[in-house]
Amino acid sequence: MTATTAAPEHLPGSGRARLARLAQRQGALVILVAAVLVSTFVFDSFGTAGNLTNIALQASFLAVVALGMTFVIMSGGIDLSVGSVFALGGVLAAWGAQHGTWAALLVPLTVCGAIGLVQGLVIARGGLPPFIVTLAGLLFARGLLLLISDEGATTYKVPAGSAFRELAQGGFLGIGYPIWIVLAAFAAGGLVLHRTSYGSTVLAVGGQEDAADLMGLPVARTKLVTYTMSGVLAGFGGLLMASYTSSGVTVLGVGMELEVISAVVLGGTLLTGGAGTVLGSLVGVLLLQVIRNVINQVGSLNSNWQAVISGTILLIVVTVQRWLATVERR
Amino acid sequence: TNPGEQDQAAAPSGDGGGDGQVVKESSGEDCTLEDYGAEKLDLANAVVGFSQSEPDTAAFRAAETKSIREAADAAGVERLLVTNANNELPKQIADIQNMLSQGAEFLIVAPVNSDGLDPALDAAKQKGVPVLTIDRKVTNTHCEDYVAFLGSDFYEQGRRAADAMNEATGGEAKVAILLGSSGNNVTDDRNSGFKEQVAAEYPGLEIVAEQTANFARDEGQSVAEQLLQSNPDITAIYAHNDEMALGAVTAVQAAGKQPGTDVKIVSIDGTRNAVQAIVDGNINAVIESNPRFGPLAFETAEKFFAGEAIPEDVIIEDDEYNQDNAEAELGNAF
Amino acid sequence: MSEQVAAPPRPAAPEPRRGRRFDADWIRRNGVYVALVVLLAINVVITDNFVSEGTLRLQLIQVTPVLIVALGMALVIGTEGIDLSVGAVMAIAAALIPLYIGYGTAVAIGMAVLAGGISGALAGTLVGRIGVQPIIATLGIMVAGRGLANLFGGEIKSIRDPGIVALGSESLLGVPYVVLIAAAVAASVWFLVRRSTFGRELVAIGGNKRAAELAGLPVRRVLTTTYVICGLLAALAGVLLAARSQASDPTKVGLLVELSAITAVVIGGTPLSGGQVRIAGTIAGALLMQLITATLIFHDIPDSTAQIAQAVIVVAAVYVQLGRRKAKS
Amino acid sequence: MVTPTDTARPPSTGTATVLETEGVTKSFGGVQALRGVDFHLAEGEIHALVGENGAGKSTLIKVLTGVHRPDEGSVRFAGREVEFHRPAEAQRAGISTIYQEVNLVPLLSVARNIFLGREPRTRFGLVDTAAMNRRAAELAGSLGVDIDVTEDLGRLGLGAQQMVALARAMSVDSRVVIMDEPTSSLEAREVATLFEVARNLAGRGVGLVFVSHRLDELWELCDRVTVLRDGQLVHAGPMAELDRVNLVAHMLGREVADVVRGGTTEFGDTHRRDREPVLAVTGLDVRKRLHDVAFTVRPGEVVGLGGLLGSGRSETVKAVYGALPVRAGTVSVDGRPVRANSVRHALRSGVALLSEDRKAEGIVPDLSVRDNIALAVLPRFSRAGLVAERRIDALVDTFVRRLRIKAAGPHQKVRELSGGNQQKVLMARWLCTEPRVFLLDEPTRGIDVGAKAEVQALIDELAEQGLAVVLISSEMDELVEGADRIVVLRDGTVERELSGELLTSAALLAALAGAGAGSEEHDDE
Ligand SMILES: Nc1ncnc2c1ncn2[C@@H]1O[C@H](COP(=O)(O)OP(=O)(O)OP(=O)(O)O)[C@@H](O)[C@H]1O
Ligand SMILES: Nc1ncnc2c1ncn2[C@@H]1O[C@H](COP(=O)(O)OP(=O)(O)OP(=O)(O)O)[C@@H](O)[C@H]1O
Ligand SMILES: [Mg+2]
Ligand SMILES: [Mg+2]
Repeated sequence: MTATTAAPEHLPGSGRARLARLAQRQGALVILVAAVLVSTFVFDSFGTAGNLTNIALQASFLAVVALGMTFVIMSGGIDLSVGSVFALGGVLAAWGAQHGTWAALLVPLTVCGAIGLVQGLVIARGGLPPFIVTLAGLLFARGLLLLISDEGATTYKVPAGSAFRELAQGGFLGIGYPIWIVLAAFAAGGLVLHRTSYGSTVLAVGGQEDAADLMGLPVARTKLVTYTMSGVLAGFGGLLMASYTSSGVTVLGVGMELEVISAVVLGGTLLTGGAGTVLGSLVGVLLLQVIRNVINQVGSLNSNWQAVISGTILLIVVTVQRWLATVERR
Repeated sequence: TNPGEQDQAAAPSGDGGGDGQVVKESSGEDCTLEDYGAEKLDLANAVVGFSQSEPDTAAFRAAETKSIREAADAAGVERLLVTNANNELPKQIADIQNMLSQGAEFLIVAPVNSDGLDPALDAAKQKGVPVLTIDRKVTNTHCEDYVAFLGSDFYEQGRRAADAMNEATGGEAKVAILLGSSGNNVTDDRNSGFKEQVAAEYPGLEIVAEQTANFARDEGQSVAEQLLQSNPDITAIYAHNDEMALGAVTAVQAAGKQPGTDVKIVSIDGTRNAVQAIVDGNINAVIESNPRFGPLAFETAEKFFAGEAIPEDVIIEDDEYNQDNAEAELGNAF
Repeated sequence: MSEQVAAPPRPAAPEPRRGRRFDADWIRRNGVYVALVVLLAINVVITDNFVSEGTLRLQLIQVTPVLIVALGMALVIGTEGIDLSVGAVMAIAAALIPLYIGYGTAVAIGMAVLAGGISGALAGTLVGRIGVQPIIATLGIMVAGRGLANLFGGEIKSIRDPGIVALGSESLLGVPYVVLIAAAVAASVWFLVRRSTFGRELVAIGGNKRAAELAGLPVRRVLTTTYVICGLLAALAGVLLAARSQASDPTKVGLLVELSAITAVVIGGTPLSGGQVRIAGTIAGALLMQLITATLIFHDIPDSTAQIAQAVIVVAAVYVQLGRRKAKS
Repeated sequence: MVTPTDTARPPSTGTATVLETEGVTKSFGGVQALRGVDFHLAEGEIHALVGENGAGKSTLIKVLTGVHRPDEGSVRFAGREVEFHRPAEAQRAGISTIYQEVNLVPLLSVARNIFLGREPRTRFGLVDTAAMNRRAAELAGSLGVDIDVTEDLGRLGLGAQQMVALARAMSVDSRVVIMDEPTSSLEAREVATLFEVARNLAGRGVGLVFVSHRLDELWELCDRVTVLRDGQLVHAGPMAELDRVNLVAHMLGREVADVVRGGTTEFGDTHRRDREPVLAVTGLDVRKRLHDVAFTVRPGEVVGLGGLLGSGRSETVKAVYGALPVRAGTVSVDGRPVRANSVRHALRSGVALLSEDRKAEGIVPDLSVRDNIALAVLPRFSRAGLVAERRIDALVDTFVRRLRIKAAGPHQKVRELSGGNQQKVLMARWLCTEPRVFLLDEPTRGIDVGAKAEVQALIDELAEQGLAVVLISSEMDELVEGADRIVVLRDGTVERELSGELLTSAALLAALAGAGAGSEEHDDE
């Protein structure tokens, strides 16, 4: 098979090869572009500026979390706790907002960062499997959340006048701050990955941990930083959500970890670690959001069908992606 | 307990009637079209959106959605958009925003959660689209963010469950409570209502255990099994919804006891299975919840657009099933 | 030179299985059993009505679904894979029973289990032949599968069929059927791993896929089969759960069971990196999880505290098992 | 062995000891790897560390560099007693090491691998990618490997990877450089380069530890030698004072008399090659790597594949074995065509491949010696889906004895075996399959003289029994003496074929030089 079939239309040899290479590296991007183009034609209410900015805004909360997850997965680990930590971050932010904007920002970031740090410690120094440690983290964060909201009975509201609301509800040039934040964060993430030794160490640890160790790289410290960042970012995502919804919703983030993971993996990051791109994860998040939005465009579609369809689409996407990846090699 | 069980709240209630609901009381100050600052709208040939909160596999949700659809047809709306948030608040926000961008002119919302719908409600406000919330009240500003709340008083349901429990047990019992999922308003109200009523009125009812079973039947069963094992002297079980109660029935049987007699069981909802269980003598009483909001909702909407004043809270009549009426009322269960 | 070959003193027990000395290493290898015994002992002391045939029997009954799923999961993890779809498969199986119960108990169960096989085959094909990453492949199946289950099942249905009810509630010589079935499954999976060619190939593939390919092992077939087995077992678990609760609730059955199952497997000492499968450990792991839950309920711990406690205990248990093992090199 | 520059080595200023151990003991659950080893390395000296497989060389190195902690004994570096807890600490102290199995990250680019952890920075503290790639390219160039440094390391052949590891070790200035079998899959040309590098370092006063099973290299390069046997120090002294025979005697712990033998390898003379070719390869074509490769092998014939690093030898045999997607070409055994791209079919038609990369493509580290050996015959040795344990035990037993595999027992995990013994295990795995055609990619890589002799003898013996052998070896002598014909590859095509009286090191060198002429390289006269 040649890349032609993957390409929207026929291309000359060289362009075909280039496309194949692009497709191989950014299969998700190709699919995203295709998906957006198609649905713009099919559903007239899809392409509207309003809808697109909605998609972007809704994607931004997931994206922030996905950024942290990307590094965790590239380091050969996984972080199942993000969903609960996200919710916890939101509740803490709303609680903090009672005591001023700074509290609303610092309290969640500190606590969630601490949770990440502890997980990192247990994983890096204790040598426990990330899957289990962060699964425990998931339980722990959720439990903590219930504790501070007395079994979820109280929901803290962000005070009406609070500047904290602006963070997610305000915008610049008609585009919500969260979107700007995400763009900035991912730009920074890309820089960290490609232009710092921490970045390459993450990849090395994920690719060949024992080798990384023998090469004298700071394996443990790298993991510490990575899981701490994941905690901070998950908390930050929750914080944004709290500002967006003006309240510390206690029922958020259930099953979010899986959504984030699939976004990252869709983005072409190897779950076994060692390879991946930051941009890919952003694309992955957008892809999921677009799929969801499109399914809604279909109108009053039974929620079960929605599940069936989005699951199937996910499978088709990864299959196509997989196939694209093999194109160049033959 | 597993992390983050999906939550499946039940909701407000009226009489067991297979048709619309009966308003019990209306409270809060009124809201009119002008106060709200919305345009007049003829529901016939209008685009109406309904945002359901939870999967339609729950009997309650299925009935709710169904009745909205039927009422919409009856009112002859041009197009009814229905979305289901699958219990995810962000998805419900997205759903509502999507329906607005698809041109919805009036919204009926069954909120996933009392707090946090602000972005969606703001979007509606900007487009001048009135929002009617059913079965769960939002904490936002009345007559600005939403027109009114149709539903029942979960706290009241809890209190009446306590009364029913007192009835069933004759005032003397060791009670185990099967909680709904944590962090959910329905769970909180139904629990505090029950406990405060017990504390106030029924000293003979001793609450020996409260464990969450996440509104699910099989969890209700396994939790009840464990509780009955660890303290065999439990003589009554209060479940926050019918599913957990039905699970408890199986558990009691498995423990070699007779549900309904050895261990009294009271729950809230009024699903057909539960009412049948009353008939079979396995459950003692069910505080009913009526999901059929359709007629009342559209009636309220029509009044509103006709310029009439709508009160903040439209609380509907709560009925009760017990050995006396179950047989007869079975047909009204959903 | 042959005496040189004989030179290094033969260690007492090179095989990790037989460790006589009761040292740190021994504890590590048997950590899960130690933890299990400790928790049992604690309960005997602090929990009233714990030491009763009824209580223990109850734990055995309640653990069966997770245990059966965990056994299948252990195989998948042995291939360096993971299967998130098990919960959804349980739901599908449970949902199919009321649909086909009209044709008789056997047919209903047959269809349910068959569905599990099909979903497993799909996962196996995606992973084994197309080469999709297991977690994402099975995640897709999980999402779609849950939706399908709801479509098949619709609202929760009670199951009155005597056969099914008996399966869930009756026992043979005092041992509940469900427990007997779980035991049988455990035994056969153990046999599969220890004695069969398939088991050897599976472990080898998990240990070094490339090498297994070059050794001419039927990698694709083994992978596919593994996921099929996992699917079948998940479906069986769904059937048993439905039989026990005499109802099928597609939205709730098997929710998050994948996490419990994986935890049981890992606590049992099977590394997620594949190449090893520990059946006894998995069983103990499942029992441990069950006992933790029970203990928390026995003492009426509120949800918040319960979740935190669970988190701590799980980490502690795994730490005893695998902690500071990094000095491998 | 060829020496590009036979300049007399700088007189080892071996006065100040820079790195030494005292009574170091290390055991791994039952297995005594080291027993009270004293080891002294002086500044500016190149110190050979030799011993048969499993003697404890790598373990000693790992103790020196903080991978393992010694059970007893002490390590002194630069006069101070040290206790490295992590390789990182040893590196920071100034010891850079090339470990036995290439330990780099396949998924990262060559350049990144070389500079991991100490990348050149821009003034903003960010990694200066341009500079990094440039310097990496310079380094690679100076080592005579022309590779695209932005390419993933994993795409390189093992030889190239070893050179990258060398480049990394060179790119830091350290007081001690340790190389554990750095030449095991290097070509004569690269070996020469490596020696130059080593001598330069020594000249600058760096102390080097050099491990190799290619004994000739030792005299060419090293000043002093330390011999280990079964974890014990059996000899230490100047290299020059020891001749080959004595060295081997020390290593094996045998009388000199038993060791004395003619020739450097154990190969007999050419084999009879009467019958029809058993293996026939025509027009083999692998995307970007091989073009129209063709050759035949007759029963009882040993055909060598010659070529420079990256010339496509490994890929040729892999393609024949169906392990690489081939675009065109036919492979037939006994005239019957072998299905392309199907390892299993190749195996069934009697082809076996001993891969050069035992870590990635050979051993299953967590499986026992026994299961690793039996891996390829599992399907054949099982009835009704059950493994025929007894038959396998018997089989394994014979091969463990026949190849003198040194393990605590058939149930020891292969990851715990020494490099050479792992190689033997793989040899055994393939012999179990009773192949008609045996493709050997660096069969004696990293195995000790004794074992090497045995393996070479074994190859001979197999050939005598009518087996068709394809032999890839980066050791000239092995290739020339072992093969009846040599097919010389260049950039993935057959350059020419050497046989009869043309079958000499000189001729091969000439052929390689001609082959190498494409890419610039130092003179191999
Ligand atoms: N991690 C380990 N666990 C158990 N035994 C080990 C381990 N590492 C090495 N050994 C044993 O220690 C002995 C020495 O191994 P080592 O790797 O040092 O030998 P070597 O001299 O490097 O051999 P080679 O020349 O084949 O590399 C061997 O018997 C080996 O089986
Ligand atoms: N100049 C080079 N030196 C080393 N490897 C190279 C070079 N150029 C390309 N390579 C890569 O190294 C790999 C070596 O191919 P292959 O292993 O088949 O050849 P080889 O002669 O066996 O070399 P080696 O001895 O490294 O195995 C090829 O896949 C090729 O991509
Ligand atoms: Mg070694
Ligand atoms: Mg090679």
